[in-house]
Amino acid sequence: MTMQTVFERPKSLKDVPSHFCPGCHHGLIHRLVAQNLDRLGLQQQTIGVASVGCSVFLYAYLDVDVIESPHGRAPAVATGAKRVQSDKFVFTYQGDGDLAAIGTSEIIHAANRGEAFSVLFVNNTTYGMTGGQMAPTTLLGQESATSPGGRSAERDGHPIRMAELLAQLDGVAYSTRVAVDNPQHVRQADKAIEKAFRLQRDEGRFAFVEILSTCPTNWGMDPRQANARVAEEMIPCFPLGTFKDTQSQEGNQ
Amino acid sequence: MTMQTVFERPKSLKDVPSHFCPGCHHGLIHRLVAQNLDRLGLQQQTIGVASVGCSVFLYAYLDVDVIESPHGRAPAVATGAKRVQSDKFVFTYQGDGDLAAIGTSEIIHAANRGEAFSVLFVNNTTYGMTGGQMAPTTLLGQESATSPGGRSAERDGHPIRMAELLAQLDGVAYSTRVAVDNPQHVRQADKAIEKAFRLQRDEGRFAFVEILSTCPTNWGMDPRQANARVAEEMIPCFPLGTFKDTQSQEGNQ
Amino acid sequence: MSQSTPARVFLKGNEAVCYGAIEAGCRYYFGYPITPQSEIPALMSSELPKHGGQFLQAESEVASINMLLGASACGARAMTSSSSPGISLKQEGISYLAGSELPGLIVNISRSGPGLGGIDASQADYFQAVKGGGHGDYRMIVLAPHSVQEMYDLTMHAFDLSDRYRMPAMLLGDSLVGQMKEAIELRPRPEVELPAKDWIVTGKGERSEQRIVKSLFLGDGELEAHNRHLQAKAEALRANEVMAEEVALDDAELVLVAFGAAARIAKTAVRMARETGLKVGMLRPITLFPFPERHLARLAETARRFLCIELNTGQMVEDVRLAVNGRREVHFYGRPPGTGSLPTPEELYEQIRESY
Amino acid sequence: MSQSTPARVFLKGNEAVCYGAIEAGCRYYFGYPITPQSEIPALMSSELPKHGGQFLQAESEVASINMLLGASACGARAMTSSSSPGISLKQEGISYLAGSELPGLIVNISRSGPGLGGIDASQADYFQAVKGGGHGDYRMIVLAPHSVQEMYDLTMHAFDLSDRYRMPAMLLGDSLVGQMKEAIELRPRPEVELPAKDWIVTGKGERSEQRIVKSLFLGDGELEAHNRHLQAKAEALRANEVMAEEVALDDAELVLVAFGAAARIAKTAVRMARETGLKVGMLRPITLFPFPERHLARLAETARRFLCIELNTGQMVEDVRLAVNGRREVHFYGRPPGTGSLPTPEELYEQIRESY
Amino acid sequence: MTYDVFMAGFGGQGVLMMGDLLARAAIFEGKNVSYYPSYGVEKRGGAATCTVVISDQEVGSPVIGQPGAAIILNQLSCDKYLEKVRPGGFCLLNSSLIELPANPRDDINLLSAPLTEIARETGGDRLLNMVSLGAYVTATGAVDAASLEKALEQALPKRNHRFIPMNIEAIKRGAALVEK
Amino acid sequence: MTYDVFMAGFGGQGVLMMGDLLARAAIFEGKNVSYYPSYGVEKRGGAATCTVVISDQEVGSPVIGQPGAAIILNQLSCDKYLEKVRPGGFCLLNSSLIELPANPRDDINLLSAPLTEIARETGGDRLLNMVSLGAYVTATGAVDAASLEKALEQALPKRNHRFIPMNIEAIKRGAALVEK
Amino acid sequence: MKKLTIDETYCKGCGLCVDVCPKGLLALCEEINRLGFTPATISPENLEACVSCALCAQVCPDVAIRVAREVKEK
Amino acid sequence: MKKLTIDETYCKGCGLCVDVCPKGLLALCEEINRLGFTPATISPENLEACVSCALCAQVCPDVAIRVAREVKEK
Ligand SMILES: Cc1ncc(C[n+]2csc(CCOP(=O)(O)OP(=O)(O)O)c2C)c(N)n1
Ligand SMILES: Cc1ncc(C[n+]2csc(CCOP(=O)(O)OP(=O)(O)O)c2C)c(N)n1
Ligand code: SF4
Ligand code: SF4
Ligand code: SF4
Ligand code: SF4
Ligand code: SF4
Ligand code: SF4
Ligand SMILES: [Mg+2]
Ligand SMILES: [Mg+2]
Repeated sequence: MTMQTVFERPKSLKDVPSHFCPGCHHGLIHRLVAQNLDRLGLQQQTIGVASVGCSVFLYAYLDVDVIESPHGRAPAVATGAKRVQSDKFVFTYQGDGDLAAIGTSEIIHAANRGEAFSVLFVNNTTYGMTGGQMAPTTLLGQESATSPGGRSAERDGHPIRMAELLAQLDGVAYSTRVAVDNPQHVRQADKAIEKAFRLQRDEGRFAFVEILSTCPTNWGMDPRQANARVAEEMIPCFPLGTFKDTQSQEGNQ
Repeated sequence: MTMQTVFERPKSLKDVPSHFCPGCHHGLIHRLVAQNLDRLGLQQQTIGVASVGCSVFLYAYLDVDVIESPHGRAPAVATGAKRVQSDKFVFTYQGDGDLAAIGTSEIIHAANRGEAFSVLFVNNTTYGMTGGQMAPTTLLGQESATSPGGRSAERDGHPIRMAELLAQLDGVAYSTRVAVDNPQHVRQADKAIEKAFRLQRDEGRFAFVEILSTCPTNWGMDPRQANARVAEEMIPCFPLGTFKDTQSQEGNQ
Repeated sequence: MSQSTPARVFLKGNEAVCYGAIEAGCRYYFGYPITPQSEIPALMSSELPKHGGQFLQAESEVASINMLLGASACGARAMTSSSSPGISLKQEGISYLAGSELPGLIVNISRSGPGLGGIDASQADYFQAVKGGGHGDYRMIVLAPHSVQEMYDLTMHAFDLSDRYRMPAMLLGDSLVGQMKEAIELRPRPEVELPAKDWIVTGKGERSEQRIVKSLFLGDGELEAHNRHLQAKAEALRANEVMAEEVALDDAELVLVAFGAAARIAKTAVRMARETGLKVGMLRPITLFPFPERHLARLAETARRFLCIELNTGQMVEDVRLAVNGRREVHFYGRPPGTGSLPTPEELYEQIRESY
Repeated sequence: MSQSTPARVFLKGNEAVCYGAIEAGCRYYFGYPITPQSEIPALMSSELPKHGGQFLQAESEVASINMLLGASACGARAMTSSSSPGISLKQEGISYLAGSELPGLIVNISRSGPGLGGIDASQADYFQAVKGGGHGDYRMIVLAPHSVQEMYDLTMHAFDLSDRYRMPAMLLGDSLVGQMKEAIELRPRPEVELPAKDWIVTGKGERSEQRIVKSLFLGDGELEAHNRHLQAKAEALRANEVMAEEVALDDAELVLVAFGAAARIAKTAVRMARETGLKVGMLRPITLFPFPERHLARLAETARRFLCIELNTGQMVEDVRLAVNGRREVHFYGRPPGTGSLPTPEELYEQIRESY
Repeated sequence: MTYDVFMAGFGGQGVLMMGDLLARAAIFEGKNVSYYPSYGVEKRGGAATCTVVISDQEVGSPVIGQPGAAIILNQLSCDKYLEKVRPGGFCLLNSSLIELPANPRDDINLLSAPLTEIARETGGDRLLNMVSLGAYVTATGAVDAASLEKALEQALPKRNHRFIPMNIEAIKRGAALVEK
Repeated sequence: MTYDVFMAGFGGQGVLMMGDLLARAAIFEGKNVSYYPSYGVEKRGGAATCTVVISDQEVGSPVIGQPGAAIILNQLSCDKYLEKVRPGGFCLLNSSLIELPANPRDDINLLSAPLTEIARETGGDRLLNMVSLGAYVTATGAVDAASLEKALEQALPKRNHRFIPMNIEAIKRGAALVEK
Repeated sequence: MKKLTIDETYCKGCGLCVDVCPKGLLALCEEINRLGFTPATISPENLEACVSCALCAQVCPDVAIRVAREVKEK
Repeated sequence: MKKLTIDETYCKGCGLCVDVCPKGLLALCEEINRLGFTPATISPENLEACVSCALCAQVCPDVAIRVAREVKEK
């Protein structure tokens, strides 16, 4: 009888504790990214593009080359990077404040041009790093530092669904939404990221993976409540699924 | 026998010649705006928000109060204006460079919030004022100052369809595309503008009217060729029609 | 918060800005989250509706400044706030506000840079604020509070100046004055007479003349005349609106010059120096634009030397040198901002000894 | 355009920038249309592909500067160009370039402001370029061509300086030098030795150490040290890279100081003055940062008076005053930009007579 | 008279609340006060510090190079800040989480106590800051314990006033550490 | 020797092309030259002006307050610019579109001719600038007419070289206005 | 008042009205005017034939055309 | 090597692993550690019962769990 490892830290994930709050899904999503870099043998040719948000320290956890970009501009930075080093693997990792608010223009136009990089979009319905303000993705009724009494459709508009919106653009090869709140969802998220990465590596296509995520700290919940909220409140507003898939043409579910 | 006027300059349109190039549809679209302000009795309560492009001189032609906004920011300026003077009638008039490129973020979020103003989007597939560069709406294969050899999907992405894209957003009451290249289209455009204006006046809703337009100068065509191009090349890529209409639920044609 | 007997309340500097703004009649706030000014949008989002106003979180800093432009063009007292990187993004909008002669308050609770930098107290945005980080020839009113009370008072004052001169105004704070708490008096807004806003767009209504808010001037000589007009307003500010605090200057041989956080820390250092018998005073510019040039020119006649202290590598010191114009030595001590880099009073005291 | 015998070609200033950039090895251009620099993107879009490079029209100025950031981080010589309002929008990105120690060329064919202003030749972006329109303490290399030949030469030089100092560089032109045509020599790129780019991100490849391009520094004292390092680079520039043209300075009693378009026009005025026997010369700063302070300090010993001429209401004159430091009178003559407001040589000659 | 105190711990130990309360208590006593917080990037579990200055005069600098007193609640803060305390000053250390260095300073008045455990005994970890405050004010006399009680009423929202007695108890337990 | 000339008309009259050609011709003659164009906001039909300076020395200012010569092709430009011509200078006016003021200047050498009509006779409105240029260089001697021909070859794309003879003819027609 | 008036200070000679007139009544001048344009015109005979349908006016980008119709007086 | 290792320098006591273990084998400590957290633990008996399904590891945000399985040597 010997022991065989079933689960361990991926090689591309550095061996250091994270600064994330207890229960925050960012750590898990970092692990999935690292795991897919390992699986596809991409670590040595990867250029990660970090955004501004709780994931700004991407380079502290992923053992790959990283460019830090200004808030919201990761898709523009990645465009510049990938056009210069077109044989490298480039991805951005962005929060919902970053991508769906200040960076709206950059993501839409990078997607529309069909730039050859992959986007990981971590939607936790709030600005985590700055202390829980309302994001474009904040749910109706959700209390936040800047939506006292809860987000109101009247005053603030409805939550914006980026995976669906980007699926409209011709340059997008794959647009999907996943979650990581239970093992089954984690597995699906893993597959989605793999697919997105393959689309870049093998076909030079733009792919977009929206990942529903928690922010226990700013939601004012303990980690378990926060995890439960994903299924209870987020998924009803942000349905999981694939909205565009040029490979299988299975989109529009 | 006396003479009865069948057609004359609308009251809200000032009695001055325009600076537009011969055959440019901007002048015609200005006339339609003025005509609808007259028709709905809005002239005295209107705040127009001009953008930067060949239509920057909006105030020189429309006899209404006007705020000039920085390039692309008309929807943000209009948001500030309308929130302060919520009983007034506010519209923006924007070109495709202005709205679909630099101003992408502002139009999407104003639309998503469902701000109570109307947007006239003049799509002439180019940056008119600056001398005919490629816009996000430039057709595939179209020669421009910055797409030598014609726009290429590979390098520049596909033309972006704003009326369809904005129709996805919950805050939008009405999103439509019209043209003004023949009398019938002019009539439809007139009706679309009227409808958009009514939606604001009567229901405080956000409405979006995309108007296909010519730029003979930068297309390198004489006015008649340019006018013909609308039907021959633009409409096939930018189909006329209504993509969202919360009143009639007739959308998605 | 309007009340006749001023209450003493324990507040963060950032919170004091909000109460000052509301007391000044500001009813519209447009902003985008950024540390270390988050208390401002948070408080405005809950307070403004109580006063019939509106808080709107914009999709970006660029959108915020342009919402402010729209609201201001329509006659409202309105504001935005941000911190350094966000303020950089507002530069085009600020230039448009100035060019369109629109009032409006921009609060910069500045942080350390360049780039993403850090969130520590910094004065490295002095140049940007005072010389114009945006394009074109324009000036902006810039006020630099050094206490929570001033965060409140100067916010009110900024609105008044801004309206009077139809010029954007900036409150230039930093994470020290923004994050610290002190007990302050919520004084009622001073009564001031301001010119009527007979230029705002409202829809023509009964008017026969349309109104236009714009910054494009293409007629022959028009833009030059407009620039001369803007310049004349800046001159009027220089003539009439300079504010500075004088600390122990009467017999001072060494004059410290510092504003905001640096001045606040230096106050203790000056006290320490006086306690050890050094004739040291401080001039604290409260208005950074207009800059207290005349104060300095006057001091250059009596004092022996100047020591300028900043949380940067040397920015305001240029304006000090311009005012002193070679008549006295101007020393400089700067700490570039960053974690662990805020100077202590003890450290500044050492500098005083060296320059004395 | 690489060739051994330089050809003489009749070009617009804006076109010369493109050929200079390509000759310097620039292979990536990211930009957004704006007058009066449209010839640059137009020519780059047709020329770059011929040299194996890429032209990309971005969705905005903000996107352009960040594409440049990405390209530069990956080791490419890359550039963007715009004009005043667009340059304001790039301020955050420029601060990030500086903070991340990334080279890159930003061309500002500046126009008249503030706000939308107009498209005429202007020098009202001097402060923004030289003092840092973005947040934080940083400096940018700023070169100011006054002829089409210099538009070509200085573009090449800007790339070299930018790489050597790992600092963004700006070519600050205006619609005069951008739109005018002259016959110039397309000289081959001078050979210069530059440090290896051993910091660029490429994917780790064989390396075991990851590389990170960033501007966030949160460790104790880290950001301060980083700022000191940036400051040291600025000092090195001041020590080693100043460029200025001296015109008829030998016996000059009155020294004109002017750059770019103003200097170009003033050259004729100086000639007119000399023809009437006035001892007038001109110092023309070619590098605006680093500024020719030492030149001016030296001239302050021999000349009687200075006359600074700018197409604005007074910006560079502050740097002139700082350098002269009260030793001589510094006069100023400025024409704020706008349609019909470009000064003529005859007009400047009159000013010379008045200041003489 | 001027008191200045520096407080440090990790997020969740109530460092900022502790400083806020002390400041409010001093204001009740008519003093001039400044309170200056600072925190790391972590939203939870990161470092949290603050400085409170209490004075009869105008408060100058809200930051102090060598504070006259310090309250240090965890190891990291101890490693970093113990040396900063002004010679002759007072320092309270939470021995529940801190291992004292081999040669602790002998030029200051050092009080090391298992503050976390005491808090836990009193009613829960959350009371750590109250225990600490009780010890500090008793050792230095910066404010009256009674003022702290008034400050509690003001600082806590009404619905939490029922916890005040427990907080007072904790303050007393802290005070007892000094008194004994 | 230095020549400077200011040219003005509305868009479509070929003002910029005219300046460009003159500059190129002077370059062929080994001169230093600057050419500075400017135009209004209108893309078509708006104002278009340019200044060309030709010199044996380094060219200083590319803009001139009082040009030594002017070519003025429409009424608006005449109203605005006629007065700027340097006393003793030369000015060519297109009488096809310009009504001379009651008291035209008598301190300059004024040549008024129906340039548009002459162009039309020669082959079309488009030749207006060539007719004008012919008159100007003949009157001032700024460059040789032969250099203009060479410049045409360089400035026009190959496929348009077949139009060169017609352009030369127009230049000659312009020259004839002066010679006669 | 005429059935059709084309204001020469507005017309830029784009020809869109010429193309759209169902009766082919409009034409552009041969020679450019002082503004540099060849404005649209209608001959006296054609004016007679005009049916006041205003299609020309509807497509005129420069709103240079005014159209009136004969009505019986009541 | 153990079937399950929880690294206390990584674990922040969020409890997600506790909730997901199909056999309910994991628990959080009662008292906070030096970092201020109550880390997850598994008792020796529970370790025996662990089926190495790694569901706990799959959901651990801090990648604090390492899982191994007993295999027959070949
Ligand atoms: C230009 C600019 N504006 C604002 C900020 C402040 N800021 C830092 S992170 C952040 C948002 C973080 O939210 P999100 O992108 O959703 O990431 P999360 O922290 O939730 O993962 C903001 C607004 C900034 N750094 N730069
Ligand atoms: C920030 C900024 N960037 C660029 C410009 C230059 N600019 C003026 S108009 C314009 C685009 C015009 O195109 P469009 O919006 O399509 O309007 P059109 O002229 O075609 O009607 C641009 C890029 C500007 N004024 N400001
Ligand atoms: S603040 Fe929210 S998003 Fe950020 S690390 Fe904490 S839990 Fe995660
Ligand atoms: S350039 Fe194009 S859009 Fe602008 S006025 Fe001329 S034809 Fe119209
Ligand atoms: S009104 Fe009708 S018939 Fe008459 S000219 Fe116009 S289009 Fe022709
Ligand atoms: S459509 Fe209008 S502008 Fe065009 S030719 Fe006819 S009348 Fe003239
Ligand atoms: S591996 Fe499976 S059985 Fe074992 S502790 Fe984890 S979840 Fe429970
Ligand atoms: S899921 Fe991970 S971090 Fe959370 S309690 Fe379990 S082991 Fe600890
Ligand atoms: Mg988020
Ligand atoms: Mg357009």
